[in-house]
Formats: sequence, structure tokens, C-alpha cells
Amino acid sequence: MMAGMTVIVRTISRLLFPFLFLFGVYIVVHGHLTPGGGFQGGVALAAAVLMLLLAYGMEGAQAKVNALQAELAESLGGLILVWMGLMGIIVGLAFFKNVLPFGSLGQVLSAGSLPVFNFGVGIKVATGLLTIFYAMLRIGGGEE
Amino acid sequence: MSLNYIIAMMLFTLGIYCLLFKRNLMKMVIGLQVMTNGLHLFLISLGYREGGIAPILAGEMLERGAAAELAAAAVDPVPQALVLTSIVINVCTMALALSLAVYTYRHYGTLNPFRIRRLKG
Amino acid sequence: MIPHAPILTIVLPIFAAFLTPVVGIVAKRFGVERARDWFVVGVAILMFIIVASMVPAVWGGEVLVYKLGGWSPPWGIVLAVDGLNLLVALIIAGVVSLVAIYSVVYMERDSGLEKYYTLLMLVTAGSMGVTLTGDIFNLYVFFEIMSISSYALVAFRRNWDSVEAGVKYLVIGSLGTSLLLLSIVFLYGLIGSLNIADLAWKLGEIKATQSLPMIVPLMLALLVTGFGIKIAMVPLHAWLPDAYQAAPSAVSALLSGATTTVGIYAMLRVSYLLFGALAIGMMFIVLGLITMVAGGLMALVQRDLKRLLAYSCISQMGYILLGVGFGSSASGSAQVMGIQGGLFHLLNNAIYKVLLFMCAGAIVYRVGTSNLDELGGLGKNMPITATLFVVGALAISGIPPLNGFASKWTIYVAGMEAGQPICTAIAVVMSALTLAYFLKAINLMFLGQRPEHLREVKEAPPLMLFPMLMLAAFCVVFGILPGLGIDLVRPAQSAVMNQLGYIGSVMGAG
Amino acid sequence: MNRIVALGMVLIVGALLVFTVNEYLLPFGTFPERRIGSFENESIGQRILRDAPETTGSANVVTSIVWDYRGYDTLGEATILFTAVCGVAMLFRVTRRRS
Repeated sequence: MMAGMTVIVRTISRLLFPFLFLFGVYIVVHGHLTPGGGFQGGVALAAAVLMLLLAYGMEGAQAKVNALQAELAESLGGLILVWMGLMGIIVGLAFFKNVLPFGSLGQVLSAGSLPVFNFGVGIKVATGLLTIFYAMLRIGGGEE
Repeated sequence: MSLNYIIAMMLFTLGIYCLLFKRNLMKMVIGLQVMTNGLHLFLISLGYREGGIAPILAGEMLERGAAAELAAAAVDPVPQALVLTSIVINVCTMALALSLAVYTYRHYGTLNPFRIRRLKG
Repeated sequence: MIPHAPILTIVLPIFAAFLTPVVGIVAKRFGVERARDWFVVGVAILMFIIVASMVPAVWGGEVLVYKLGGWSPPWGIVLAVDGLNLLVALIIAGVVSLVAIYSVVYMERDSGLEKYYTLLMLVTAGSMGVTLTGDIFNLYVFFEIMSISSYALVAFRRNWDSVEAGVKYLVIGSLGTSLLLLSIVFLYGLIGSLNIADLAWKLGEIKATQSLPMIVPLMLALLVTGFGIKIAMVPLHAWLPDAYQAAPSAVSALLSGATTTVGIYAMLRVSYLLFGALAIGMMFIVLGLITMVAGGLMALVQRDLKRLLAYSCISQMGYILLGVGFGSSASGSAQVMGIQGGLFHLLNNAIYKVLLFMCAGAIVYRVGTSNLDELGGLGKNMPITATLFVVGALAISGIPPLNGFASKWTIYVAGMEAGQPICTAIAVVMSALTLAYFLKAINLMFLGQRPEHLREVKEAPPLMLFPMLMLAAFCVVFGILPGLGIDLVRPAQSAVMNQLGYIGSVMGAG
Repeated sequence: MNRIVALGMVLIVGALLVFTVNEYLLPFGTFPERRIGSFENESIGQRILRDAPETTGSANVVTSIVWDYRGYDTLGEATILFTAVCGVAMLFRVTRRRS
């Protein structure tokens, strides 16, 4: 249904895609050190794929992440969150307790469970937004 | 005079007006966005401290381990966390509203949800 | 008590919602699609068991405080369970279990069932979260979960009526939740805290030292408007009849039984704890009267069964507000009676309203319409459904041996003792009016001439009749033994009246 | 006519809100002295700002609130995202008409 755009847009978006993607990953991974975090990074990741969707049409985006993968990854992100929350109960404290070792302040591997949460929610937001867009753009919808 | 608060509240009222008086679904969604964004602006302004810095321990402050210094200089972090939650909630409401709009337009060819009026009792 | 019971009550439906699609895929692969439906039923019943496990401790007078992440009350989020919470949680868990059983058959003809069950679990999670939390921003977040999933559920059938109703509900509902958030932001700006008990404590300190600033009544007005939209208080009720008519009957039953109950609960909790100093009793009486009268009068002229039930639902909300208002505007025994009556009516309303919507669903399932003009003489075809509907209708009208009478009588007595004879008289008249429109509905549906095309209509399937029978049994039991119902409500009533105990327990947990 | 009355009501609400925020909240940029404060006369923002780097090990205080102090809210938020995805997928589901 979406045909995509001209060669200029396609080329530029193909060149930009890795950088945007990397930027999203950076925001997610450094969530506990710099401004940003799982949600913001996840939105940046989704935006990178959506740029491909605009430039190349539905097929171009689906080649990177298809709808089923997006849905599965979203469940995975949600399960990471719930699992990390339940870790607190499993070690015998409270739900959502920060259980992993803190490490040293200011390093990438620090702040206990927080980077894991950021990672989980990053996956979840990126794929969740993609799923919403895919669902809205799907040709069918309704009775056939 | 707290100009930030006043502008935010004006945006909020503008959003309510748009939400209640427009009969086009897209305009209603826009009104909803204006309203909630006014609210977010208000919430985020509430935590501001004159000349405050971001509530992040970074740079030479981190090297000195000066957490107390941060506490004296930084803006209130709680509204920032709340606004983050609220923005995501808002995005989700908008996604559902826009989907309803797309669905209505595709299947019934109208963006006015009140086009067919039943006999209201 | 099951360890970590308060949080498990909320996380279980969230987890189940994440898992339902997976269970659906696996079940389809093994050729047992019903497995997914029974998974949801099992989760709902398990949730009921977990909630019930908290009963002994809470009825013993304890306030269960669960510190999430181990943070002490003002700094982190806490769940606080007292008698009032627990009553509402029991109602929600019970209603959801019965609705899930009912849905197994009722929804079988629809497509997209994995989404239906996921959204059902999400409504449950949202309602439970609102009910058990002790933090006002967290209350807002879970209120949104509940609202967004109910918008989606109302639009589930995707015909014009349901999409229109969904849009309407979404627009009005988002306005309500925004007002709610605005009030919470004001509270944070004024006081600098988000824990409900802490806020109540601080507002009490302000009141002790100075007169309350005008922003406090404004916050109360915003909160009441926000929650009032969810319970369809009368100037804000426009979405409810459309939504209940267009949604599948199982969803209407769920919304009328669970989410409105949650709305009333949140309104009570917040206005009692935070704004107890203002004249909230008078406010509840006025709002209750308007809601009751307008809802009842509108119900009188409806020609559609589900729309009629929707308006009577609005009217019953008015009774609950009225009872609580009588209680909070008075003192002594009238206070006890009023609050008990209001909360007992909350319980009873959840029981017979769900029963009536399920009966309406049974008729829609067998006949395909809920338009009263096209029905008639179904008493011969569906004797059990007809009997159950009559039980529910008599209960809602307050006819003696049934539960509606017990709670309404308590409210009337409280009203007389509180010195409000006019309001009480209006309530009695509205009760008669309720009987009138339900008799009209019974007459049109089950008696009279049976149209030719309805000859082959059969009785509803047993799996749908089972939850209805259970609810009708509750109607009769609480009617014959009103003391039992009052006993069930008494811990909630003492929790409403013992606000300082709640504040002390939550803050003392730090 | 109806419309003008409703418009007037919206304007009154707006004026009330503007007046209230201007009058009853302390002016923009004054944190945290204005808050009535929590138990030890310290607003939760101030207390968290002081403790967070130590008690959660995160240099970004906002992240430590989002995922630790109020992590449960954020779980709710992720659930809302899931709800929205579910709702949209429900609305655009593909059905085959029964034969």
C-alpha cells in the first residue's frame, strides 16, 4: 500500500539508519548515566525503523523487523521487566527491589538492576510502537 | 507572576475547549494533546529551581563524589520522572484514539464520530 | 496469608495478560482452543483465593502495608490494604471470575478472542491496582490501565455503534483522567509528596495552623469530576448508556460490576482521607440525588434492554453516593448506618447489576437483539433466565426478601436519622420508579404475545446459567440474612471511619 | 446559545486555574523551600536527590526514581503500552467471514 519515496530519500535514509540505530542503543545503554533511558531510546530505535518504512514502504521496514518478530520481542521485553521485578521476591525481599550489585558510580555496568530494566523497556517500547504502526498500516483490518 | 504556570494552564484550557467543541476526530485528538502537554509543562515547571542543573551526577562532580553538592544545586527530579510516565500514558491514549479515527474513516468514511445521531434518551 | 499477597494480586493478572497470547498460540497448536479461556478463568479464581487469604488479617483490624522495592512510605510506593480496599478487591475478583466463566460461551462466536481475554485481564489488573495502592500517582497510572483497556473493550465488536461509543468514552474518559492528573500535580506542588497517607497528614497540619487555601476545594472538585466521569455521575454520564449498550454484554457486566465500583472506591478514599475537613457529606448527598433522579427518569423511557440497565446503573450509583453522603454528614449511629448502607449497596449493586447484564446477554445470545419492542413471551422459552431476571429486577427495586431491600432500608433509616427526610422521601419514590420500569421490561420481554420468529428460541447454555445462578443465590442469601451482608461490610465501614488508623499504619511502617 | 454558555464555562474554569496557580503555588523557580515538606520537613524530591546516588548506585537521579523508587509505576506504564498495542491490534484484527 505504501510505495516508498524517491532515490534521494531512500539513499539518505539507508545511510542514516545505522547511525540512528546506534544512537538509540546508546541512549538505552547509558540510561543510568546520561539523560535518557529505556523509553527515550526505544522511541529513537522505533523512529529509525519507521524512517525506513517511510522511505521504502512496508516491505523495507518488514525486512528489518517483521510484525511477528516485533510482537515476540515485545512480549520478551515485558517478561524481562516482570522477571526482574519478581527477582526481588525470589531473593526474599520486596517486589521491584534492586537486587544486583551496584558496582562503582558512573560506570556503564553499575546501578544494579537499572540497566537491565532500561534494556527490557527499550526493547518493549521500540517493538511496541512498531507493532502499533504495522497494525494501523495493515491493508486488511475488518472483515474480508 | 509565574509565567510558566499561567501559560501551561492556558494551554490546558485551550485543549479542553478544542476537545469539547470540535466535531472532527483528528481535531479532538489534537485538543487532547494540547491539553495534556500543557499539563506536562506545568508539572515539569513545578520542579524548577532558579539556576538549577540537571539532576545527574556527571563530570567533575562525579569525580569528586559530590552528592551533597548535587542535592543543593539540582532541580527536583520527581516531576521529571512523573512526566516521563505521563507522556508514555499520553502516547498510548493517542495511539488508541488515532486507531479509532483511522478505523472510522476507513470503514465508515467519516471523521465525525457523532454523525449518526440516535434518538437519545 | 499468602506471603506478598497484595502485590501478587496485581502482578498475577498483568503476568496473565502477557501470557494469554502465548497460551492461545500453544492451545491452538494442540487443538484445544478452549484452554486459553479456562486459563483466564483459572487466573481469576486464583486471584480471588489470594485476595481471600488477606481477609483474616485485615478483618482483625490490621492494615497490610507492602513496601515496593523496600522503600519506606513517603519515598517509594506502598500498597496499603484495609477493610475498605479489601471489600472492593473481593467484589472485583468475584465479578471477574464470574464474567470470565460467562465469557467462555458468550463470546465464542466472536473473532479476536485472544485480544479479548488479554484486555479482560488488563482491566482486572488496573482495577486491582487502583484498589490496593496507597500512592496517588500510582492510582492514576492504574486508573489509566483500567480506562484504556475498557475503551478498547467497548469498541470490541467494531460496528458503528461500538466504535462511536468507544470514541465517546475515550474522549470523555481522557478528559477525566487529565483532570485527575491536574489535581495530583496541584497536590504535589502544594505539599511535595505523593503518598496518600502522607498527603492527608500534611493537609491536616495545614488545616491546624491556618485556614485552608482555596486551592484545596479546587483540587477536590477536580478529583471528584475525574472519578465522577468513571462512575457516570449525572452531568458527566453521556458516555455510559452508549458504551454499555454497544459493548458485548459480558463487558457491560464487567464494567458495571468492577470499574464503577473502583470509581466509587477511589472517590471515597481520596475525598475522605484528603478532604475530610470540607463538607463532603453534603456534596455526596447533592450529587447522589441528582444522579439517582436523572438516571431513574431516563431509564423510564428506554426501549432497549441494555440501555435501560445502563440508566438504572447510573441511578444505583446515586443511591450509593446518597448513603455515603448521609453517613458523612451526620454523626453517631446515623453515620455508621449511612456508610454501612452505602457500602452494602455497593456490594449488592455489583451482584444484581452483573446478574441483570448477564440475563440481557443470555437473551442477546439466543435472540440476537436487546430491543424491547422485538421481544415478547420469552418466559416460556427461557424459564430459568426469566426467573433469574425477575430475581435481579426485584432485588434492584428493593422488594423485601431480597438484598436490595436490606441496603436501601439501611440508607433510608440513616437518612431519617441524619435529619434529611426530604432526600429520603425522594429516594423511596425513585425506588418505586425503579420497580415500574423493571416491571415494564419484564412485561415486554417475558410475558405477552410471542412473535412468530421467537418460537424456536432455546434456554441459555448451562455454562452461562451457572454464574447467573450463583449471583441470584447471593441476592437471596443477603436478602434473607441481611446481618451476613452487614457483617461483610462492617470492616469496610470501620475503615472508612478510622482514617487516622490508616494514616498511622502507613506512616508507621517506615 | 448553548455553545456560548459552555464556552463561558470553559473560560471561567481557565481563569480559575490561572488564578489559582498564580496565587496559591509559590512562584516559578523556588524549590524546595516552598513545599510543606515530608516527615523530616524535606520534600521527597530533595530527599531522593540527596540519597539516590548512594542507595541506588545510579548517577542519573531521574533514572533511579523511574526504575527504583517508583519502579512499580513504570511497570504500570509498560503495561499501558501493552494495553495500547493490544487495543490497536484488536481494532485492526483480520477476520474471515463465517461461511
